[in-house]
Amino acid sequence: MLDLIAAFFIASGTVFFVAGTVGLLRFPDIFCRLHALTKADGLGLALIALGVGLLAGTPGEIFRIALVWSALAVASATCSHLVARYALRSGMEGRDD
Amino acid sequence: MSVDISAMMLAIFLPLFGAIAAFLLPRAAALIGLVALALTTGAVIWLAREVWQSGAVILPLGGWGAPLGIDLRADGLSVAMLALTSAVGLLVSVSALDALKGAGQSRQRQYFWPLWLLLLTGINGVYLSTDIFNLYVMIEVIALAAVGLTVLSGTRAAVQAGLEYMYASILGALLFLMGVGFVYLQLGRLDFAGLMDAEPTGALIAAVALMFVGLALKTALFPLHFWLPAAHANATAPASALLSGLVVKAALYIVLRLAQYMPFPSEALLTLVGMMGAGAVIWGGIQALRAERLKLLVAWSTVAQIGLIFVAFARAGELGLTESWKAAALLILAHGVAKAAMFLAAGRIKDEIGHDVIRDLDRSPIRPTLAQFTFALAAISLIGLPPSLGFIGKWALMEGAMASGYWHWVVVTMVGTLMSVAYFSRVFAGFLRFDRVRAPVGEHQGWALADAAPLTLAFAAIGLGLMAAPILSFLEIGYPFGVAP
Amino acid sequence: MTPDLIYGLTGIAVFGIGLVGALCVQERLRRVLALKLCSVGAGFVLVVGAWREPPEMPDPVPHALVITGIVVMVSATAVALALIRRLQTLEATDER
Amino acid sequence: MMDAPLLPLFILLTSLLASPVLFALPERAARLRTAINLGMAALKVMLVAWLSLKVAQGVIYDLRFEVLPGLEFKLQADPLAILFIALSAVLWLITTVYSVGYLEHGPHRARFFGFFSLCVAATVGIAMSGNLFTFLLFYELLTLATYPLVIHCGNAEALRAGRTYLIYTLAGGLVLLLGTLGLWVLAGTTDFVPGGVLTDAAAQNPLAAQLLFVVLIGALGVKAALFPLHAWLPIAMVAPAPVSALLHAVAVVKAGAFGIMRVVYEVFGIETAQALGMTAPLAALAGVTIIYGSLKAITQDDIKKRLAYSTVSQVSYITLGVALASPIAAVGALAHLIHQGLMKITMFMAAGNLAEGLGVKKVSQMDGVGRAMPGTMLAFSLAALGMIGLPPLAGFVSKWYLAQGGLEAGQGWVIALLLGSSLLNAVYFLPMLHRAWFRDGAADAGAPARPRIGWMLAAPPVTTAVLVLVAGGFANAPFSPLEWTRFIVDIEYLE
Amino acid sequence: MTDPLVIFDLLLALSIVALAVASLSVRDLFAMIVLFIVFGLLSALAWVRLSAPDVALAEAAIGTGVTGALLLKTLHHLRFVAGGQGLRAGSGGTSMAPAAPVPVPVPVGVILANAAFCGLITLGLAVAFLGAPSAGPGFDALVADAMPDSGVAHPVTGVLLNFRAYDTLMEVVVLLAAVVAVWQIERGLSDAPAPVMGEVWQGFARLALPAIVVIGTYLLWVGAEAPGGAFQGGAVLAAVGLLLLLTRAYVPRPAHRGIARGAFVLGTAAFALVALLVASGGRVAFEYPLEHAKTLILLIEGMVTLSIAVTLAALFHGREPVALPKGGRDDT
Repeated sequence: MLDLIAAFFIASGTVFFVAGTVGLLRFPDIFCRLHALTKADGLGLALIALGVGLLAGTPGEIFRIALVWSALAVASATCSHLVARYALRSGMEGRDD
Repeated sequence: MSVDISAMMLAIFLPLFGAIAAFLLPRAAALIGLVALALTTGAVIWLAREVWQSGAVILPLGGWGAPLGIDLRADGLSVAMLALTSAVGLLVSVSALDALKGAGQSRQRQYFWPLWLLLLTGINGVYLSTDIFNLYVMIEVIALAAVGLTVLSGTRAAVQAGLEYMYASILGALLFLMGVGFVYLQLGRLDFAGLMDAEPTGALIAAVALMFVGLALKTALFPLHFWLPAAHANATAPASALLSGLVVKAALYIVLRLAQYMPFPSEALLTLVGMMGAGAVIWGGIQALRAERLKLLVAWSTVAQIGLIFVAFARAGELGLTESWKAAALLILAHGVAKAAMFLAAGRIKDEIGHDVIRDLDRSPIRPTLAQFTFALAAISLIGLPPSLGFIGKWALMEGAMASGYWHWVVVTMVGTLMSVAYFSRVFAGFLRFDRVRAPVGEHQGWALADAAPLTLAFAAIGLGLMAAPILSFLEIGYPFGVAP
Repeated sequence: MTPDLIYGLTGIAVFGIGLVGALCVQERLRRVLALKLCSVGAGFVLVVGAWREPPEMPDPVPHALVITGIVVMVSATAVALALIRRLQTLEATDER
Repeated sequence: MMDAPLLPLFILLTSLLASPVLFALPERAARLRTAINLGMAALKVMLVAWLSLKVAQGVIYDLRFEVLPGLEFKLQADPLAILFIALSAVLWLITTVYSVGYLEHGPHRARFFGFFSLCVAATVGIAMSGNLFTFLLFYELLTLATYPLVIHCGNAEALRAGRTYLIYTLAGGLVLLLGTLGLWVLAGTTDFVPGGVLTDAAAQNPLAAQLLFVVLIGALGVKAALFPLHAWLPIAMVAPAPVSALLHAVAVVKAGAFGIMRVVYEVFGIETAQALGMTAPLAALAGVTIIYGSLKAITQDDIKKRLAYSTVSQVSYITLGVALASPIAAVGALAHLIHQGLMKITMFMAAGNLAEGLGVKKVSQMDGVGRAMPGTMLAFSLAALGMIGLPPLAGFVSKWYLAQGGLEAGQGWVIALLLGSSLLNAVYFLPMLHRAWFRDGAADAGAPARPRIGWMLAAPPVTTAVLVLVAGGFANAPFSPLEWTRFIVDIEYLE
Repeated sequence: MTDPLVIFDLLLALSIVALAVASLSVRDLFAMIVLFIVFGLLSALAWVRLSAPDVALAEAAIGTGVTGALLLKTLHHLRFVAGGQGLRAGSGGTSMAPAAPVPVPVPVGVILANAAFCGLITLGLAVAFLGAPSAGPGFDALVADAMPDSGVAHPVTGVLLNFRAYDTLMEVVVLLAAVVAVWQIERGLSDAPAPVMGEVWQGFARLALPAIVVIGTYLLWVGAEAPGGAFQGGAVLAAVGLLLLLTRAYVPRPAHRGIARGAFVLGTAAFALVALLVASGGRVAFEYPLEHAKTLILLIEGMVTLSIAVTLAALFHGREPVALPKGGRDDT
């Protein structure tokens, strides 16, 4: 049962990742792409971490997974911010191909 | 608790500690450097005595023994190379004291010593190593320190040349690393002893080829020499002397060692190596004839001489490498001493005259007689005129080639010799011509202390030829290549 | 089809790609990168050599060698990059 | 008498060690330099005298040490060596005096005398070499030591000449290296042994032995100025007069001729060489060179060039004597080694004096110089007449023995050759003497009628001229060159 | 057997090769570096698949992380120097003109010939690889035998710090040589000022710093038993240095040179001294007495970690700190 739930979480997380990647490839400018990436990846990663956490055996492992998730969440948010900030400052407003 | 220190460890660790101390105390760097050099020389002498008395010595580091751990081994050949390194190194260091004494050179002074001592650590490490991966790490130590020395002067040309050198060096090392990988795939071990008697399978042949090409790149064997002339010509004089006299020898030595332990390469392969050497002799000669600057000429002559060493190596014939390696080893020693002397002398000439354009050497009213004399002596050894060590090496080369009927190698050697006469005589003409000078010639300015080191080296290059018999018998300690049948 | 076969060939391919880059590329930064690719390729070959069929433990020695190789490579890269930066500065001052 | 086994080494060291000291002396220290030069030269003459005495008594000197396994650096003092050493020691002393005078105010004297000393050391080494390997060592040293002397003037012309000289002689040296290696591979030794070391090898592999002969003679022929390898010699005339004198009389050319002797007598052995059929072509080549040199000399107006071509011709007498393969001819050849040296050095020093004192460098300017410089010209004339072969001068003696040797060997053409050559000698020397003595000096000579040249310039040619007279007149006295050559020939032909 | 994993392996292998090609062929240098970083991370993943977690960690932290940072810094410098004073000239991050002066283009023929040549070499290597014994002989048995005497439980650490400690010492020497060379090469003030990163970044750094320190120390500590160790830990700690430098929480000053030098040589010196000093009572150099082996190894690892962290950060910083001119800009 736990396995099934875990599989469900992981699968849906993967779907978000795919969606985010499609967005990265298809969206017209850098801000839209960032939007797709951060939103999708943040959720996707959380879901996957949740799934994997359910599968993990010991509390220690669960703790580490949580740690990884939180670190990644903070890092990815900061990175996206930096990219957006840089793009804004160097005058990349409109479409960029 | 007393510490058992072996001479081999000292030969590697003394320069390392010296480098650390020189880096920590930049003001005292020169003093530390000289002391470290002197101590290292002492350790090498100690080691030589040990080897002379009891044959090849082995030190299993960590007490594990060869396949798992790393062994250090010293036999005649390695001690000879160590001796070359410390002797040349010591003299070059002495002359570096003078060459780097300028007011604007404090930065060079500060960094020369740690880099050079690190270089020495790497070179000594190569000569004592018996493990191919360890050799990889050592050549990287050498590469980084050598690049640092190349760009010591900080000029644009030097940095450019240093970058090219760096690329070539990294690529060579990586090719070598890939070869190490293939050796591991095939044999599952990395020590020299494990390589012996191995069946030459595809993977092993690939490994030999990769390592050889990598080392050829490092030692600048034609046609992989492209990086050398600029790098050696643009470095400051003591650095050039170290690079040309010692650094390329480390890679050459590894080639020698690999040939000793790897399955004997086929005759065709050896001929190919010889052809590359011949190409180097001729191309290096042509470029040296065309070179406009003294140091560039000397650098191109290094390319040619390296080629000659490979020719010596390739004329193995029926006996295999049992004899030809001696000729190669003698030429390596000869070139190390003579080229270091020549670069130092060229540096002195450049310092005194203010430029090193060969065409205008004879316009200068200043004639640094001793440096010119040193240059000429070194040239005698490099050309291979008796009784220099270079002559003995050439003799050994040609004798073997003739005995096995390889006349083509004899011809290559003779052509190389004639070309070296031709390109060095360009320089002599510049030294000895006087009718283009406007001002009165200030000649014979007495004895400059700065000339002492190069002059000693040059005399050694000539005089060692008369000691070839003891040198040869020392080289044979531990029978690096087995006994001639 | 075992991982060692797949990744071994991958490593050799990466090495070859790096080699092409090292020989053909002119841009300085890209050449450094090409060399880095070569080193990864060589690392692959060693790691693959250490690999054993899963229940067995892999051979730790090549792993140690590759770690050493990585550190050595980053040192070499740092020096090469420093040279590139310095050269760029010198060229820029020369042109001004 | 004391026994000193290291005597040959000391003789070598007198000049070898003098050289670095001379280099190191500052340019100003002229007196000290002269003292060292003359002192060492005199010391050497004494040591050589001592050595000759010991050798005549049958003492064998043999110094050796191993350079490579089986390959030795070997000095020996056999009678043939003594002959050459004695020549170089005596002439070095005389030439040194002359050079000191000649270069009194010239530039680069430290360098000059350093290399000068080295040059003599090389010559002595060549003489005492106990094997071809050692010979090669000194042969190359000689090349290197003479090069800076040849280009001493340091102008473009000198450097061009120097380059030609260097290319010829170093290429020759390289070929000699090849030959030495060939000998080493073929015979397993490079020792000089009366009777040769190649008898067996030549029997087994005559083609290789013949090839080796050609290579060795070709290599030595460069310095011996055998036609067609002589081109460097006339060009090298840009050198200062004492250098030319030394080059022609003792050092370079003679080293080549001496080497040919060693190779024919003690590497191949005269019988083996004959058996290989190599002596006749060599004799023919020598004959061609003799005639060619004389013919070229006639057409030269420059005094030194005329003398140079004369050397080309005269030195080949030695080769001829060797190649005739008869003991008597050999005596002639050896005697000529000495006699030609004495005569030629006289003439060059005299020519140098003419150039120094009167600025006369061409034959056409020689009108009346005899009256301006009688001593010098007297010496010159004596030497010239000796060259032509007028009895009882030195040249006559050697030519006489050569001719007899030719008869003995059944080679009648040699007589004709010698007569023809003497005639040609007369054709190019007599006009010079005629101009010098019997024509009035041209008013435009510009030089003072009696130029003052120092005794250091004037005395040497006169001394050597006297020696020419003595060597011819007292040819049969003990320790005369001729007597000594008989001693040698006994050794070479007894084996 | 394990089909899904084979497919995964194949896909991963293909993407690695594709990324390698892409990073060499993409025109923009920034994109090149990004692609390379992705390439490095995927390679690390592949090495995890080959049960080499230590290597994967090292590659991710040093081979990709630090190298990527170094490349980006260099690119920043190049663009700044090439573009004069401002970075605004181009359209920003993605399509700048090449940084170096445009070199003479290599003729296509030469490139093709080179490529063909390298292709042949690669093909030959592949053939040789296929011919080599798979999972052939190795050190497995030897290491297994020697592990009890090594003083540590994790085999890779045992190899690195005991069996082949000499190699590792020399590796640290390579790092030292690199930092000496870099200090020697670059001089004076930086040409390109550090980019201004904004408040979010500052906040992130403040948050991340302690976490990274903890992680780095943990990696070092765990190295004795499990994947991790001095190099990985050092690289993670170096990230602290990078953060400090980038946030300008720490600005190198000339007065710090001595300390920096000391930190660079600390690892090498400690390692070499221990290696030499244990050689007594019949032991040779590098032969730790068994009862102290673990302590000594940890000591060495600690020192080496510190050195590696400081050295890598210094390599990133690039130059010896010099005195600021009055009113001058920051030297970063």
